Amino acid sequence: MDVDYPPQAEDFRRRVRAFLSEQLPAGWAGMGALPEKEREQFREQWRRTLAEHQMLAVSWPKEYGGAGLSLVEQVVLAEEFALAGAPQGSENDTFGIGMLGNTLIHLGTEEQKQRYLPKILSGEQRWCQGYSEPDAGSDLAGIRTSAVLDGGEWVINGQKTWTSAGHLADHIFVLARTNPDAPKHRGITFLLVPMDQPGVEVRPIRNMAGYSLFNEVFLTDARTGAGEVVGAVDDGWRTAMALLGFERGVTATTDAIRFRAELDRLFALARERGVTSDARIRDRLAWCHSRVEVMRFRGLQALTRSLSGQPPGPESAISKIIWSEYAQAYTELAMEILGAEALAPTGQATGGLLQMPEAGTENSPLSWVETFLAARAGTIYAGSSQVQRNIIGEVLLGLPKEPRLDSGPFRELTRKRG
Amino acid sequence: MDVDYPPQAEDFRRRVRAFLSEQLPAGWAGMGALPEKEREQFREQWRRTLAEHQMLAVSWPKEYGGAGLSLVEQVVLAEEFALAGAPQGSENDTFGIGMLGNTLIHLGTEEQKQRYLPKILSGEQRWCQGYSEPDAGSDLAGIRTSAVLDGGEWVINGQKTWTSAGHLADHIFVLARTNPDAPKHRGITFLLVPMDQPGVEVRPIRNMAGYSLFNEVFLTDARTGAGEVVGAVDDGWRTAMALLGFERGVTATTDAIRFRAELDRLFALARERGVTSDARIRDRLAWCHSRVEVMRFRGLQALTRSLSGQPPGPESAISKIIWSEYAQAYTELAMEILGAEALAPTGQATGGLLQMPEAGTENSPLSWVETFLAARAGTIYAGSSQVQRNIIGEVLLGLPKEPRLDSGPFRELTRKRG
Amino acid sequence: MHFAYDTDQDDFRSSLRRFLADKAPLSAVRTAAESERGYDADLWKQMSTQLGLPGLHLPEEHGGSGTGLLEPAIVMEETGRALTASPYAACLLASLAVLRYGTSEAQAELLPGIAAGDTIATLAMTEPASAAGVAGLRTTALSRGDDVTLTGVKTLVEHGHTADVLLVSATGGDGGTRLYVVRGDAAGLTRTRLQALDLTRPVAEVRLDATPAVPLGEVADLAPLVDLWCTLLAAEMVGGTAACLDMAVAYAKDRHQFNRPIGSFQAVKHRCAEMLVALDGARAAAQYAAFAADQAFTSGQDGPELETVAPLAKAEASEAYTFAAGWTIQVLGGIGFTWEQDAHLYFRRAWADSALLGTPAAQRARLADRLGL
Amino acid sequence: MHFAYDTDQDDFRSSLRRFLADKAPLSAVRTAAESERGYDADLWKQMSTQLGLPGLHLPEEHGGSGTGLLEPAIVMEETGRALTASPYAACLLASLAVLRYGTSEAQAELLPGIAAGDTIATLAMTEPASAAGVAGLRTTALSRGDDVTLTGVKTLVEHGHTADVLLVSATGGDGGTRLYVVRGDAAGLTRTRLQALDLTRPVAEVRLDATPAVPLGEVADLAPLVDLWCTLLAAEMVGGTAACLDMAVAYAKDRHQFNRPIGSFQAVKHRCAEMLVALDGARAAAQYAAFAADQAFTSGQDGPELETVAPLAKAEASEAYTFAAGWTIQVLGGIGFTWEQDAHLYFRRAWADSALLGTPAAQRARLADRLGL
Repeated sequence: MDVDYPPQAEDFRRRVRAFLSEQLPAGWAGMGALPEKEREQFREQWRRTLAEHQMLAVSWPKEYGGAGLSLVEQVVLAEEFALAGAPQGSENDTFGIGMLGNTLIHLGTEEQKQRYLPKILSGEQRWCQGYSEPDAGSDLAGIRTSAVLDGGEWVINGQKTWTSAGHLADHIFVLARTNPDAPKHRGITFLLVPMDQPGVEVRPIRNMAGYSLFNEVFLTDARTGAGEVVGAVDDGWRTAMALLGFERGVTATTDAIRFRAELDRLFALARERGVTSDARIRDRLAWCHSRVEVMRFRGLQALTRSLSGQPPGPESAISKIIWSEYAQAYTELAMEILGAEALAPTGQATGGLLQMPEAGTENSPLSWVETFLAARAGTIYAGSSQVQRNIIGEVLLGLPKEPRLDSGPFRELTRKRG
Repeated sequence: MDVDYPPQAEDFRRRVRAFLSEQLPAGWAGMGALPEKEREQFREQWRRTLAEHQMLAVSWPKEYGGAGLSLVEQVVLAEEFALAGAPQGSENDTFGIGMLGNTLIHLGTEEQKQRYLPKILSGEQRWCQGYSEPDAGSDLAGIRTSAVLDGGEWVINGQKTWTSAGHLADHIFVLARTNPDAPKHRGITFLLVPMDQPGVEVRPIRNMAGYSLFNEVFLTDARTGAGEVVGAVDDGWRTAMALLGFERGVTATTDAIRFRAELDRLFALARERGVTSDARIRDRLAWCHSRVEVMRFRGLQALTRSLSGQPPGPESAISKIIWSEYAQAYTELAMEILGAEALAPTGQATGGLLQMPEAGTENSPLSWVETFLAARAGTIYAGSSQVQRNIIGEVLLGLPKEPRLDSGPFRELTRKRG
Repeated sequence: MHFAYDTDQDDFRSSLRRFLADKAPLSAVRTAAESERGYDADLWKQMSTQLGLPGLHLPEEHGGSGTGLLEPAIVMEETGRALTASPYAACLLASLAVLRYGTSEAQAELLPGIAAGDTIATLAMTEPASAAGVAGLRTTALSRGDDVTLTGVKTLVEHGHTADVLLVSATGGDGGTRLYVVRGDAAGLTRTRLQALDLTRPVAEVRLDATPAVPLGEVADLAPLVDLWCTLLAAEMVGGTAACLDMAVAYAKDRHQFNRPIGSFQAVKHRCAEMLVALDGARAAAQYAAFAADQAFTSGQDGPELETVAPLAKAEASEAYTFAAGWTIQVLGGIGFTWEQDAHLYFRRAWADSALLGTPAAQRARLADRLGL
Repeated sequence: MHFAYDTDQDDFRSSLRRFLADKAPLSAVRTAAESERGYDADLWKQMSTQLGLPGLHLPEEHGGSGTGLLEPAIVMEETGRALTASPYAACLLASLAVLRYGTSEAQAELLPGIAAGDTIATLAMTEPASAAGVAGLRTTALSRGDDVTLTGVKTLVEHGHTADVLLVSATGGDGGTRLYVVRGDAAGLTRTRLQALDLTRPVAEVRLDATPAVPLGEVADLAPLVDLWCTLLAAEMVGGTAACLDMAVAYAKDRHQFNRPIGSFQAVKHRCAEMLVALDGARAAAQYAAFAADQAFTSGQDGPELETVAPLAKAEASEAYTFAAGWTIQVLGGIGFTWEQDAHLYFRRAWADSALLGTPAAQRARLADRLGL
């Protein structure tokens, strides 16, 4: 056994470090340390810097303008960016570069690649994801948004939800039902849809922490070209699942770094509040340390697998459970440490967060309370813990499925709006 | 609100106390303090004393030789016997008096009452329960033991399991399938079967703590009279469920007393081991105290309901979950307190226990380890925690059932031996 | 033996629940909570004059109805269930302090106004970085002749930014702790509503700078007041827990995925069952604590029982409520996490109530002390 | 970067697993454990001579194969999975003590016999009412000239009733703690097999009454040995956890109730999934601890990492194992609770291993100390 990175990865690490120290502003302490109004501007400018230095579409092959990095190099890059508290791109890049770009590279036509990839990379197009619907959450294949061909164009009607960064996007990839007479997984098509048209309306969803990180997208006779299909017509489920595979990417290997930074903050909080001598708090802090170490060890395992050519698989369901339940546990410990301070929490806010505050955020009671609130979503989005346990039970352990009540033509399912 | 017992119950309490102080041997410290070989003899003699003083079939009406006690009086009696560490009868009495007797009183024919009740009371007949089968555990209605009428007698074939005190019994009440063409709940008959016949074989089951508390009962062309049916032929499910209703009885109101005695032992153990200053141990001990108090409070609620004429209902599923999960938690705390002492536990053994040691048992590591092992069964027997949660979810909360795959004639179910 | 609310009390609960459902649905709660005052003054007027809530437990001589503490516990449970934005809890606690610690003059002066709903009174016991306000008291009372002034900082004062009367704990020159009556318009008083975790209960920081005050009574052990507070919070949390469970169950019956109601999946059904188990235990504990508090209140004699039952009930109710509120969000899925859905209002209240006066772990530490461990 | 066992190691694991499944199924384990010796001497002979297990990590000069500690960790995991009744773990730990603390004479004297499987050696560090045997040492060593005798009581000595060599911790006249070599046939030695929670690993009480002994080496800090022990126990527990999960999953697929395999119910399926989550994390931690231990062992230099990783891995593995063993019984239902079914053998091992050298809470307390909390 050997946990050292390959020499070329360490070479790359040095290059990344050099890049970061050259390009980040002097005294850089993370996005969280920037005044809130300067953040978006910095992020835009920083994205341009990344693009110029081939640090943006790190997972794409070079022929499409990407950095052509191996997974280990992607991990090294993610590690170094995380340690430096530097963003790896815009939020839309998660969808445009990480998901759609990789999907087009693998499943798109040459024409689609030529047409979309450069614009995604340049930032000319900002993408978001149109998967979930109000009635199709855990049961994603239950989508009801319809698309019908009309005069050489798809006409799309329906409602998408939980669309991250949708308000910043100008394009959306949409799962739409194109054949309601087929079984539910078989009549879905993956469509590329421009958003600057009257039939597309975006409304923000405010989350329970008070921030708008998600959107609803209403599609009313929205249109896109007949050829804007990735994969085959009615075979969009396959494309959709392939895309989600890219979502897994490198996170299992970098969870530990991000949560370690958070745990350092928590240790500091406990020390500041003078509670480290309490046996219960000590026990829980040591438990948190253990969980973050487990993430690190599992990350090393994942990296080892990827170095031997195995793509991330269903074991990512385990990673999801581990980090999302840990996120609730360590923020609940923060609440315990804060005690009554949590009731009227003071100090710097987070500005809205999906998982954890930006690097450089003050170790404030308010940042902890917001992180605590945000942690409730972790066991819901990107496949709830219940869905993950089904995957673990059925795919990894081979346990039998529940009796199915949703086979047969989609049209005939007696579905009910929730 | 008022938590005082009614005056007549307190009068009765004084009578019970007087009885106990007169009848128990001098210096009585509980069954656990008797030498092991003297226990059975004491129990037999004690049972006779109880019968003589109308302290035995406390839930039966006086006309059938019972004590005709109200539920509150039954609770008072149970409380005082528990406090004194005195048994309330033999193990077979649980089945003969508590379950079958009450069932016959409510659903039996007059002839059955006359025939069986006196013998149950006198101890001439010792009953056990033939419900569960290897393939019918949580799914009790899946029983496969068959009974067919042949020459004016039922001929019974099958295997029963988890039969408590079966090795001490001479009669068994059996659920048998008499109509395999009916749906599974509809073709079952409740039969009274003598065990002193060649077709009945009892084999002990050794539990994981090393004691034999349960038995298998093999029925091979066993016979009983055509009239030995409680309730109607093919309608035994109703009888079976009524009988289980009597099982609920007064336990919810006396859980607290029994677990309080155990908690006193645990507190003493913690003090002896000098661990009460550890904040984690303190927290868990205080939690245990809280849970036992919750049992007491819920007992007061149950008693109040029964005083206003409401029989125990499905909320007993909540009591079952509370005590059985608590039993695992507090014995796990005992293991934590014992630490390495649990590895080779010393001192008095329990002699086998369903839930907790007999009163008077030494506060020994071995008694704790055995109680800890026994606690694993609590969430399985008498309806597993999973079954209880189904009941709570479906009956108390009205949540919808799972899709059923076991409707239609029993004969046609493609069942598989587990 | 009747360990249950009686028929009158059940009727009172039902009518109060209907009243709140009618007059103060959660949409109205949000509006009220977001207002500057943090509650709906019209609703409070109806709660006071029409239902007589603030005076229920107060002596008839002071305009109250002379009930024990069971009726207030019912009000706490039902307002906890409805998340009613009102100063009821603040006034209740303050009035209990006046009854317990106040001179007869102070009682005569303060209680009629509280009973009528005209005086909003509140306790100001917590200081920054102290949980229950009893330990580590830094606010001082300075006496000059008959005049007393207070100097210090209080926080988490419920309705502190609008209260007419604040009962402020402070240490006097004799080293003893007393509660002092401070008028809302007193000199040297700075009151600031705080950004709170719990959106439906306004809390304020109150700064006192040589602020005139009048002692409520003699040197006082405030621990019994904290026990009463814990008891009433337990009732409130039981109400909130029940509301969460109702919300989760209703959604689980209605919401379909995979062509089945999600409540038919054991992953959801069993979690709802566990919520009910937790609720049922917490309710029994809160009911017993209310009973013990009522016994002490009506007899005028502290029994030893409340000392252990109050922290016990608070801890049990806290854990039931945070468990149920968290799982309600999970059962509701994505929408459970949105601002517009009400689950987070309960989730916030659950965690705020749990932290107030000490987390479950802190309560159990108190309990262990009192059990002589 | 290769944080995984290599192909040779995987092959070794597979062949060992096959060997144990073939030669020592659980029925044979029961027979061996119930025997007076507590293990199967023939099996041990095969494990020693055919597979060379006890000498794997020992230097070739002493008859070993000179591997690092990864292979022993594999053996611990596989024997933990199979619950093999053998003195492997006892001999492994004793040999690590000899390597670490022993003089070259002691090594030359003891290691060849251990490597060959001829010498059963074991650590005797725990005393009644002490967990890890390091603190509270009461056994004393008395020197007269070159002769040393030990007096005291040791307990939980694995295979202590049959071992040829016991390495006994004691305090010498200089106040320093050493390990001493005591022969199984020494005078003044009374050895009694104890009734144990774990049925498949015999433990004994060893009484020393002026028993002749030889110092293994100089005054020693035994904490690093405890860390190695924790590391190897973590590997053993991961094996046991995996066996439990296999058992539960196989049963859940096969057992039908309500005309469905019970594994199709989420109440069972999700619990099995949680077992895998726990196993997966524990396995990663145990693997890293083994890696860190191997690094220290092969380099001869203690790194600081094992100090935190060893208690961490022990705690994680303990909690995974007790969780999985408990739930396996629950999934199996009634039969899971019977003596004849094997689940309780794992359940007992899980709790015994967890208590040995300190419960998860005790391990995390050590971890917190070492993290400087």
